[in-house]
Order: sequence, then structure tokens, then C-alpha cells
Amino acid sequence: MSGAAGRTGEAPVLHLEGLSRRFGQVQALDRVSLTLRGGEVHALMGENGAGKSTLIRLMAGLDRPDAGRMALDGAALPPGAPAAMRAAGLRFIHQELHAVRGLSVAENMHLDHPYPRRAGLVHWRALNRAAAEALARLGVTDLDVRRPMTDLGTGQQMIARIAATLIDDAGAGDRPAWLYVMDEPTAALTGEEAERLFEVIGGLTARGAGVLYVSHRMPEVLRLAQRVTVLRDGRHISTLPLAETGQERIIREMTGRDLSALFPERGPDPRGAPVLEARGLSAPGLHGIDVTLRSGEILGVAGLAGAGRGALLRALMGTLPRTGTVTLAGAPLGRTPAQAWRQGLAYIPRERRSEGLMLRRAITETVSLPHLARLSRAGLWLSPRRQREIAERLGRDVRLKAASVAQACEELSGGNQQKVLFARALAGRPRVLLLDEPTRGVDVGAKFDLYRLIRGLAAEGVAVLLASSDLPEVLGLADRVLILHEGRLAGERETAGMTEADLLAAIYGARAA
Amino acid sequence: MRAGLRRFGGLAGMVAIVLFFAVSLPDTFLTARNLLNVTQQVSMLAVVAATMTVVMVMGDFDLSVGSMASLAGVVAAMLFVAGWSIPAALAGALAVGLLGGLFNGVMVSLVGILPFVATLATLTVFSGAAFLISDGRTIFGRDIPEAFGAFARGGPQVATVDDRALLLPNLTLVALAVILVVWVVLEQTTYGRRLYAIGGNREAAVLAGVPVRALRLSAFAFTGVGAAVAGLMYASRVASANPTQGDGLMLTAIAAVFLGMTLTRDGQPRVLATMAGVLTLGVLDNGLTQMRVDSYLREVLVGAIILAAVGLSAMGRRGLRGRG
Amino acid sequence: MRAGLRRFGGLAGMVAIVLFFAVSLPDTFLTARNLLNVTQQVSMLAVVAATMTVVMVMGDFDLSVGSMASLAGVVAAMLFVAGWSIPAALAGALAVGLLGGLFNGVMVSLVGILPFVATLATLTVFSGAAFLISDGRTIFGRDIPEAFGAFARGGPQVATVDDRALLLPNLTLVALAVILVVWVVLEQTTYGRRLYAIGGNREAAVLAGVPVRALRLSAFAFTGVGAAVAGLMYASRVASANPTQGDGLMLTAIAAVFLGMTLTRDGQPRVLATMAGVLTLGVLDNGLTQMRVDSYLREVLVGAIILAAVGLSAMGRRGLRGRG
Amino acid sequence: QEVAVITPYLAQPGTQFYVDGFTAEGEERGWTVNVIDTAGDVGAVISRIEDVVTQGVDAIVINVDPAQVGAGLATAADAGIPVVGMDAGSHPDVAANVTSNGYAMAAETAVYVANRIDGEGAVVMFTFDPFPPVQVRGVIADAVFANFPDIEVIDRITPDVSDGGIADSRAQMEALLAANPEPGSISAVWAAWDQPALGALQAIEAAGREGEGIVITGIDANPQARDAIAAGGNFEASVAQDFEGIGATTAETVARLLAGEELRQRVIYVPTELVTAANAAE
Ligand SMILES: Nc1ncnc2c1ncn2[C@@H]1O[C@H](COP(=O)(O)OP(=O)(O)OP(=O)(O)O)[C@@H](O)[C@H]1O
Ligand SMILES: Nc1ncnc2c1ncn2[C@@H]1O[C@H](COP(=O)(O)OP(=O)(O)OP(=O)(O)O)[C@@H](O)[C@H]1O
Ligand SMILES: [Mg+2]
Ligand SMILES: [Mg+2]
Repeated sequence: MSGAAGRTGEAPVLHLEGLSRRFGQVQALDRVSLTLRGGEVHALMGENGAGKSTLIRLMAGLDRPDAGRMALDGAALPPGAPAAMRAAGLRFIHQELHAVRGLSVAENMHLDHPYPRRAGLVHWRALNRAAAEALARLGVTDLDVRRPMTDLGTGQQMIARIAATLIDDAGAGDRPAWLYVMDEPTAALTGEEAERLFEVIGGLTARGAGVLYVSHRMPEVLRLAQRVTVLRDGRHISTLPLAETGQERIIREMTGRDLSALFPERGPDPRGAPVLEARGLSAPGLHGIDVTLRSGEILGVAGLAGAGRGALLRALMGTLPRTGTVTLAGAPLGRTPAQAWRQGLAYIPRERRSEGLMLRRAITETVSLPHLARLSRAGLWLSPRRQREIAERLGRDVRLKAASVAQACEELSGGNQQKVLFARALAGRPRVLLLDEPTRGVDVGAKFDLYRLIRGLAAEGVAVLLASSDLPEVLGLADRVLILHEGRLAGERETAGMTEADLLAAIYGARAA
Repeated sequence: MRAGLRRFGGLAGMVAIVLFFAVSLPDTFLTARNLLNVTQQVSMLAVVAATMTVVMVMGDFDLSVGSMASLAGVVAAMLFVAGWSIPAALAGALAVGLLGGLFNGVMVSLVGILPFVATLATLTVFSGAAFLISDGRTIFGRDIPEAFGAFARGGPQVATVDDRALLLPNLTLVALAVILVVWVVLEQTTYGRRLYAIGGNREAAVLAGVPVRALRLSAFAFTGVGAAVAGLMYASRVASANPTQGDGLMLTAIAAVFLGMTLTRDGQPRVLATMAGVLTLGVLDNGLTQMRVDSYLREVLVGAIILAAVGLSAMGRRGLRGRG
Repeated sequence: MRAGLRRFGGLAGMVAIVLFFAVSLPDTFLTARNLLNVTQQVSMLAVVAATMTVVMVMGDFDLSVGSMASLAGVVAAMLFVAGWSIPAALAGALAVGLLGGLFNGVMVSLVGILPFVATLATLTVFSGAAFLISDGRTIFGRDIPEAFGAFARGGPQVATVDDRALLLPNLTLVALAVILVVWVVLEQTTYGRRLYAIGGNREAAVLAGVPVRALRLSAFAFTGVGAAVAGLMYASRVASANPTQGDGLMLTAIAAVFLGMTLTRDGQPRVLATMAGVLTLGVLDNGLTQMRVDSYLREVLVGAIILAAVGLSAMGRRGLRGRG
Repeated sequence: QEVAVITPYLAQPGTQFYVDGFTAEGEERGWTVNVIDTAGDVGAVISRIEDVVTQGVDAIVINVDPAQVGAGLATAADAGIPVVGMDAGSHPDVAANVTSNGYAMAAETAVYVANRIDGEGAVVMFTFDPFPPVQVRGVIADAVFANFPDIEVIDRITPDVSDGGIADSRAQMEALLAANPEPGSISAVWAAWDQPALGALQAIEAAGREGEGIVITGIDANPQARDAIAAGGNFEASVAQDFEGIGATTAETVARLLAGEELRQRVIYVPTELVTAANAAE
């Protein structure tokens, strides 16, 4: 079994000493030292771009540090050698979700270690058995591991990747797995799935294994971790036992500023006349939804995974074919994304990298794309200067941290990438803002900026439709919440006075109904 | 800064090639006559490469341009044989280019076939059609109107050098016109910007309201017409048409676009950079021939130079992104 | 289920083609002799396509296989001329294939050039080298050892039909051996599964610590050797070598892989599917020729059939994903 | 003095021989001979003519149809550089064309076939119309066979010539044999050059039908064809062009032009010879 290290009584210790890594102008890590032990959950916190993932890539041997060393129980580990790190008992779940198209679940679970073999050839039965057993440890027994990974939903894919680290495959002479490094594992999980992960983490530490846990979700960290390390701008700020640290202190150390609350203050109720009205809206995955959205209103959309939150936004944008009537300020809403943007809808998609940004292109290009016709002379001749000015102004409005608007989006941290998409949405002075998981993977500081931005827009009369699986976010921001279940409207509530437990009950109640 | 170095590295390489020939062939290389000649020699390639740039901007390819060029030439020639006037026959050939390009566009953007496969198949279809129409023959001699062949030989006179008229070749002028059109469309219009957006992230472009299907379709039509123009230029130059004569243009045009991409920020295709690539290839052929380099060795050298240019650029780019 | 329909649609199409010829050519098509002949005719294509599958599995291409095949044939022939024994000359030619493939691999995976560009450039280099080595000539006749040409004509006798020996052609056996090796490597070893992982999601493979560079490099080497084998088979079949004889293999091999991809779940390249593609192309050529379809029309038909197969598959696949 | 030989067809054996003949004769006369191969691209022939005109050679030799490279010929004429065709074609800007008589060669083998099968039977033709000199041969053979009422041309095949034509011709012949399984259903194969004839021979032997007396003829008599003819199998005849003679005669013609001579005869034929088992070994 993996995680057997505790048996000797002495928990293994991994020392990271003075690790530095620079990318061009960015000092992503600056002499960071850290000690990780078996038997505890060690949280790693920091704003977007603080260097968390960079540190993890160094630990995994995927990248070499410019300076510094790593040692396990005093013995130095070679840099840039993924196999050696595996042999040292380290297991990784990296940040971005990576399913390999065309390979089965079981094969995806064996990506980072050799397949079981018989006579030199792949032993398929053993492969599938190992994968199924690992999944069973997470309580998943009804999943056919021979299915293609890409057939699964995001949550299930994440479960499979977590399970993959539990496969017992230490080779001869290797140290059994004892340190599990998880970079935002719950970002794509539902509450239920996350619970199961937490149970597994509990089991691992009980057996003497250690976990390095990265998350932007404060409640999870407070609940799971024994110690917490904060990075800021690539530098180590502090490592403290969690018992001695409160949420405020962590946030202060992460951001370097005091954020007294997670959400900006509510002003007077800004809700005005109806702007967007949908009657009997149906689309693939949606059945007969009626929605009224008022100007200045923030309307949350909640539900279990696959309930149709994303589909609702996509149907409004016209990227899913829809039936039923939808009017915007009394006029029928167009059926293509181009018409929707033109009429004053703005959309921030769920997967910013694949659905929103042109990663290799300048920030300006992403920002101006939906508004090209408006930003050009006669709708045809480009005006690069005007596009640049708009991008610069909006960049300031959303507090974008970038060298210039000519910088490529891929060089920005996740939170700043999300801000680029907000800038893009604002460039058209929208009447209705459609947000799909707008703060996924965004740090608390940037989240606060975004929340304030959303509030500010609402105060100016913009109607906001906010689809999110982050319940505190829905409750903290929205005036009203729609509850979806299997593509149908299962409830509609004012959020005033509602608690997280109420909302959860409503979501699950919808399922029971 | 490093990006700048890389790009200037590429440009410097091209300048170095020109200087090398200028020094090695002091009397003949850097003469107006020779340089004009080079522009004429590469004019057909320039047209194909420029319009190929239009689809490559979206991250697509069109492998059928060569056989479309052959087909267009053969169509014009057969229309001449059928007694059509020159303008009518040219219009007919261009219409074939447009239809072929639209067909490619439909296959790629509506049916959803990968451009590589779709245009590989239409390459075969167009080539077969060229053979069918011409019955596999070279159409030449009396069948081709005098004026058609004369066009490629003519051009406005710009000077008299050594008692011989120095012409600005008509083919060069045609190529310049096509390049200008492509440049304006790609760099100065929202249409072009949207094509670049498709290349940047197709999914994001769809969600941002870019009519991706219509644009891809039209871009392939553009490339089809460009290939037909080049085919007509070729037919005029050789005053004849045969069903394989344009085939060699395709790979060379793609090579020119890639060579040009080493010069641009971010390694995107841009039409002026493509032209630098085309001229480099043309100058290499011209200079190495004049230096009596064996034609086979010339081929090896051209391949090696492309590899060196693209390789240096790739390494520079990678250095920029870190050692990842 | 729909995916199943789509795949069976593809297979059904191939079966329909065979049935069509079987009915149209009742006496000659479905005979052991003719079918064995088809396997022999496609054997070189099969080898190139099988090893091309190895790089296409990673989402890469190798455009240089055709000129590598030509080069390998020429190298062997020149070594024969230089008096080398048959095994020594064959080893020499295979070594050239290995080196060329490694060179491609280095350019793609270490230098970081797009496979399309890198192998386009090496296509030119290899082809130039083949011309240089052979001085542009066809090497044949007394220069080629009798036994070398005889190999392609021979094979174990499997039966006697109409008083004439029915041979299982040696070339078919070589192709079967190559296919078997590729199948085992791709489908039954960790190595092959890693190649699929690279093709399925390169970034995921990198994060999982898969040695992407080393694997890509080796895969290109594999394809280079495959191309050399095919080149030698070709040279044996025509008992001669010239510097362009393998060039046509490249596009056809890629077409065969794509045709095969219409048969697989998820549209991945798989070697057995590739072989179905190869056989389809071979059967089309054989059957249409027997039906005396004009060779130009045959070309058009083959292109159209590829388009239809891939197009139907693409539409099926898209239907599956919704109208997105 | 420097002479440039520009050809798109160097990979073809015939071209090789006359380029050799030319080079040998030229070097004997002390010339620098620069051979430029454009690998099938006729347009590039114009470009290379322009380049060597710029470079300033003394004479240019081409072996493509001059009508197709008129732009280049005009450039050369403009610069006063003589151009001589080597198995090319006639054109006002080509001082002379040295070649074999293609009409006569095709007539010779077509008539050979007709006589050998006693004027009756099914004939398969391999032709290649895109290449004018070969196209001429097909026309003559068509006329000869049309003149025999009992000869039926059952297929007129244009093989894929990217490899010279052996492999595809063989595949096509195999298909035809399969389609015509009865002995005697194919009487002869007439090929406009040797490679298809060799491909057809391989197909017939591989099908085990060499005993049916199918007569094969080619044109060019390349060494592989000579071997096959000498072996006494189905491949019975071909016509030898005197390639080296063409090359040498072209060189002589160039020399006469360089010496300032005015040429009266602008097409110069070099004699050919029918090759059969009787004289193939020579
Ligand atoms: N390959 C790279 N090239 C250039 N810059 C990089 C690269 N990888 C990371 N960076 C930069 O290094 C810094 C640290 O990035 P890292 O991904 O480690 O942040 P993080 O703490 O994981 O942030 P997040 O919470 O958004 O995941 C950022 O400024 C980022 O832009
Ligand atoms: N293009 C499509 N074709 C057919 N069905 C679709 C399509 N897109 C979405 N659906 C269906 O709609 C339902 C919900 O869609 P999706 O998986 O996008 O979840 P979602 O709407 O984002 O849900 P949530 O945001 O609540 O997790 C699913 O059952 C899915 O099968
Ligand atoms: Mg990170
Ligand atoms: Mg993050």
C-alpha cells in the first residue's frame, strides 16, 4: 500500500532550499525554502502568479530551478528528472485539467508511470484492474475504466486523476508514495465530490502520508490544513501552524493589504425595470425556462453539475440553438453570438484559456475582438490606435497587471487573464453581462476586485447573470438566485437572509423533488 | 528585445544572402535587369504564397493550390481552343478557381473536414479534372492566342540599358496588385483581423461573435482564385498549358509562408513577411544558378537554408518562453 | 451508438466498394491471384503508411517519406554499383533512412520546428541528395544485382491455379511484417501508448513526465526507416532506382492514414485502420483499371471517394457533438 | 566558352545519354558545360534561361518544346545568345533542333506489331500525350492500327510517369490481364517508350502468361529494354535512338553557330535503328 511511510515512526522529510526560477522579466520564484513532512496537510497559498504552480513544477522535475536544491531525508534529489521524483515517493495533481483524448480512463490514470506488462507487452487486464481499485478507494465503483476519459464530466475526470495518484506502483527500490501534491484539485469539483476528496486526504495523512495542498478556497484550507505557507510575488512570506493563523492574517499576507471582508458592501437595491425576458427557453440540455432579468440586478444561477447553468448562458448568447422567445429591452434577441454582442450582451465563458483568450496574441486583440465593427471606420477599416486606447483604459478599470496591452495573454497569471476577459466584456458597454464561473482559479485579492467591478456595473444599471458553483459567491453577490435541475427551472429565491445551508438544501431539494 | 533580435536575425540572414551574391557576382547580380527578372520569376509563386497566407492566418492549409493552378491554365487553354475571347476565357478560368476554392471552403468549414485532408483530396480531384479536360495533352502553339503569351513577355518600359529596353514585367505588376489586395484585406480590415482571430483561438472567436464558418469558407475561395490567377500567369509565361505545370507551386508556397513567419512577431503569417520568403527563395535560385552551382546541390542548399532560418527562429522563440 | 453507426458506415463503404467490383468483374476481381496482386501493388504504400501512422499518432506529419524512399533506393543502387554485397547495400540504405529520420526528429523535437516545415525542408534536402548521389540518373540494368530484382518477383508458392503457380509475393510478406511490428509497438507497448498520449494532449503528457522529446525523436526515426524500407521494396520491384521514384508515396500515405481515421473511435490514427485505407485505395485503382475507367477519371473518383468517406465521418462526428 | 544545358527531364534515361554525348563532345572542344535540371518544371526553364543570359553564357541548349519557353528564348535572342534544341522542337528563336524522327520510330514499331500478329488481334497501347514528342508517336501508332480492320485497340493507357512509368504500367497491365483471363485475348502491347513495355512484360511474366505469345514493343531501346529483348521473351522490339549521337551532333551545331556559320537546315535528324533479338546484344 502507498503511504506506508509512517510505519518506521520517522516521517519522511522533504527540504526545498532556496529555489529560484526566472521567466524573462518575471522572477516567478525567489529563494523559496520549505519543509514538507509526512502525516500533515500543508497548504500553499498565494495570489495568482505568486509562484505556487512554478514551485510544484520544480518539485515534479518538470522544470529546473535557476538556483536552490531539494533533498529527501538529507539526500539530494536531482533537478529536472520526473522519474527520480516519482521514485522518491512524490505524486502530483497539476493545476490545469488534462484529459488525454483517445485514451481510456485507465490509460489516463497510468500517464505518469509504466503500464503493467506481461512478456514485455501491455497487460491490459492488470491495467484496468489497478485503475478500478484506485477508483474504488475514492468510493467510485460504477465507472467503467475502459471508457474514453473525454466522455466523463470535468468532475469525474478530476476524480480519476486524483485516483491515479493512489495507484500502487512503486518499483523495486523506490520509496512508496508518501507526498501528494495537489494544485487546486477542487476547482472543478462539486461539493459532494470535494467531500469525498477530503475523506481520502484524511485517510492518507492518517497513514502517515503528507499533502501539499494549493487552493484559493479559504474554507477548505481552514478545514484541512495543519500548516500554511504563503507566497507573494515569488517570495516566501510565512509558514505557520494554521491554529495560530486566522483567515484575515492569511489574506493579509497573501495580498499585502487588509481585506476586511471577502465581498464588497452592498449598496441600496439597484434593481430597475426588466431588461432581458425569456419565455419557454429550450435548448440542448434546457427545457422551458422562464427568466426575467432586471436592470441593475445580479441574478445567480445555481445547480448541480450538468444542471444546465452553462447551457442557459450559451443559449442566450446563441452558441446553442434555442427555441422559445427571448427579448432584450422589448426587442427580440438575435440568435447568433455576433447579434447578441451587438445588442448589448457580453459573455465571459467558463474556460478562459480555451474559450476566451487568444493566448499567444496581444491583450488588445482579445479585448477588441467582439467589438471590431464598432471600433473600426465604416465597420471595415481597422483603427489600431483606437483599439489600443480602449484596451488601455479598460485595463486600468479592471486593475489589470500587465507590462503593456501588447503583452501576450499567455504570459499573464490566471486572475489577470480573467480580468482581460472582463475588460473585453466592458468594451461594448453591455446591458447584460453573462458570467460563467467568473472567479474559478482566481485568488482572493483579484476576486475582490472582480466582485467590486460586478457590483459597480450593477449599480450603473447593467443586468448580470451569474452562473457559479461557488455558493458563498452566489450568496454574497446575487440579489436573487435561480435553481436549475436537469435543465429545468426548479426554484427562484431572493438571497437576502439566505444561508449557504439554505441554498444547498434548495439545490439538493430540487434533486429530491 | 530578444524577440527583436530573433526577427532581425532572420532579416539579417536574408540580407546576408543578397550581399553574398552581390559580392560573388559583382557585374550581374545587383543590376536592375536581373532584379526585375527575379521579381518576374517569382511572380507566380508570390501570388500563390500571398493567397496561401490568407488561409494560413487561420491556421489552415490549402494543398490544392498547385493543381488548381494547373487546372485554371488548362481551362483557359481549352476555352481558347473552343474559340472564346481572351477575357472570356480568363473569366472562365477564374470562375473555376472561385468554384474550386468555394468547394474547399464548404468541405472545410461546413462539412468539417480537416483542411489538410480536404485539400489533399481536392488536389487529386482538380488534378484529375485538369487531365480529363486537356485529355492529358499540353495545349500550345496555334491554340494559344498570340496576345496571351505576349502578355507575360511584355510590360511597360522603364529604361534603356545597354541599348536594350528594360521592362517592368507585366507578371510582376500582376503579382504586386495581388499582394497589395491581400495586404489591405489582411492588415487593414476587420475581415482580416477576424481571420487572425480564428487562427488565435477558433473557439474563442466563435464565442466572440466571429462568423467563423462564413469567414473560413470565403478565405478558401480567396485562395482558390489566387491559385487560378497564378495558373493563368504560368500559362501565359510558357504560352501553353499542361495538366501538371502548376503542381510544384504548392509546397514552395507553403515553404515561403513558413520562412516569412520566422520574421514576424509571434510567428504569425503576414503577407509582407511571406513576400520576403518568396524573394529569398527566388534570389537563392537566381544567384546559385548564376554561380553555376549544380542544380541538385542548389536544392539541398535551399532546404538547408530554410531549416536553418526556421530552426534559429524556433530556438529564439523557445528561449523567450523559458526553458519549458 | 451513433459513433458506432458512423464507424460502421465507413467500413460499410469499403465493403460496398469491394462488392461493387466483385459484381462488376465477376470472373476476375475476387480471384486469389488478383487479390494477392493487389496486396503486392500496395505493399510499398502500406509500409510507408504504417510507419507514417507512428508519427501521425502524435499529431505530427512526415512529408519527407517520399523523397526518403527515393533516396534509399538510389543509395542502395549506388552501393551496388560500388560493388557492395546485397545485404551490405541494404544495410547502408536503411542506415540512411535511420539517420534521415533521426535528423527529422532532432529538428522537430529538439530544435522545435513544426513537423510540417521541418519535413518539408528535409523533403527538399533528401530529394536533392538523391539527385546528387545518382547524378539525376536512373540506375538499372546490369548495375542492379539479379537477385535484388528477383526478390520482388518471387515469393513462396501457395497453390497452383490453372496450371500456374500462385505465389504469396515476398513484398506482401515484408509489408505484413512491418505492419505487425508497428501494430505491436503502437497498441501493445507502453512506448506506443505514450505516443498516443502525446497526440491526445501534449501538455498533459509533459506534465505527467512523459519524455516527449525523446519519444518524438524516436518516432521520426521509425518513420525514416519505414520510408527507406519502402524505397528498397520499390527499387526491387522495378529493378532500378531513380531519384524521384518514391516521391508519390507521401501524399498517398497521408491520405490512407486519414481514410483509416474515419474508421476509428475518436478519429485517431490506428495502424489497422490505416491498412484498411491502403487497401481501399489499392482496390479502387485495381478495380477501376479493370473496368477500363479512364485513368484521369479514376483520379477524380479516388479524390471524390476520399472526400465522401472523410466528409460523412466528419459530419457524423459533429452530429455527435451537437451543432457547436 | 561556356554553354548551358537546361532541361526539365534529366531523370529520364534518354535525356541522360544525350546530355552525356553533348558534354563529352563539348568538353573535347574545351567548353565549360553547365547542366541545369529543373526537375520537371517547365516554367523554371524560362527562369534559368534568364539567369544564364544574365550570367552571360555563349550558347544555350534546351530540350523542352520551345513554344513553352518563348519568354526565355526572347530574352536570349535579345541578348544575342544562340539557342539550340536537343530533341526539342522548332521555333524562330531556336537556331536549330537536333532530334530523331519520332514519326518514323513509331511507324516502325507499330508496323512491327501489326505484322507479327498478322494484322489481327487485341492491342494494348501505352501512350503519354502530355509530352509532345511522345504524343506524336501515339498518333502514328493510332493511324497504323486503324489501317488494319482486324486489329482492335482494347485500351489506350496513360501510366503515371512520376517514376518513369514501370511500376504503374505494371499495375495497370496486371489489372488488364486479370480482366482478360483467356489466353489469346491480348495479342500485343505497343508502348510509346520502353518503361511501360518493361512494366507490361513484368506483369505478363508475373501472371505466368508469357507463353501466350503476347508481342511487346517499346521505343528508345534503353539498356534494360535491350536486355529484355536479348533474352528472347515477349518484349520483341524497340527502336534505338542514337542519343549520344544527338548530343554530339548538337555540340557540333553549337560549334558551327559559335564559329559564326549561318544554318540553313533548322531540323537535323540523327538516324535510328530497330532493335530486335538479332541485334540487341550489340
Ligand atoms: N513558462 C512560463 N513563461 C513565462 N512566465 C511564466 C511561465 N510560467 C509561469 N510564469 C510566470 O511566473 C509567475 C508565477 O506563475 P505560477 O503559475 O507559478 O503562479 P500561481 O501561483 O500558480 O498562480 P495561480 O494561482 O494563478 O495558479 C507568473 O507571473 C507567471 O506569469
Ligand atoms: N451541444 C450540445 N448538444 C447536446 N446536448 C448538449 C449540448 N451542450 C450541452 N448539452 C446538454 O446540456 C446539459 C447541460 O450542459 P453542460 O454539460 O454544458 O452543463 P452546464 O450547462 O454547463 O451545466 P452546469 O453549468 O450546471 O454544470 C447536459 O446534459 C448536456 O448533455
Ligand atoms: Mg497555479
Ligand atoms: Mg489558479
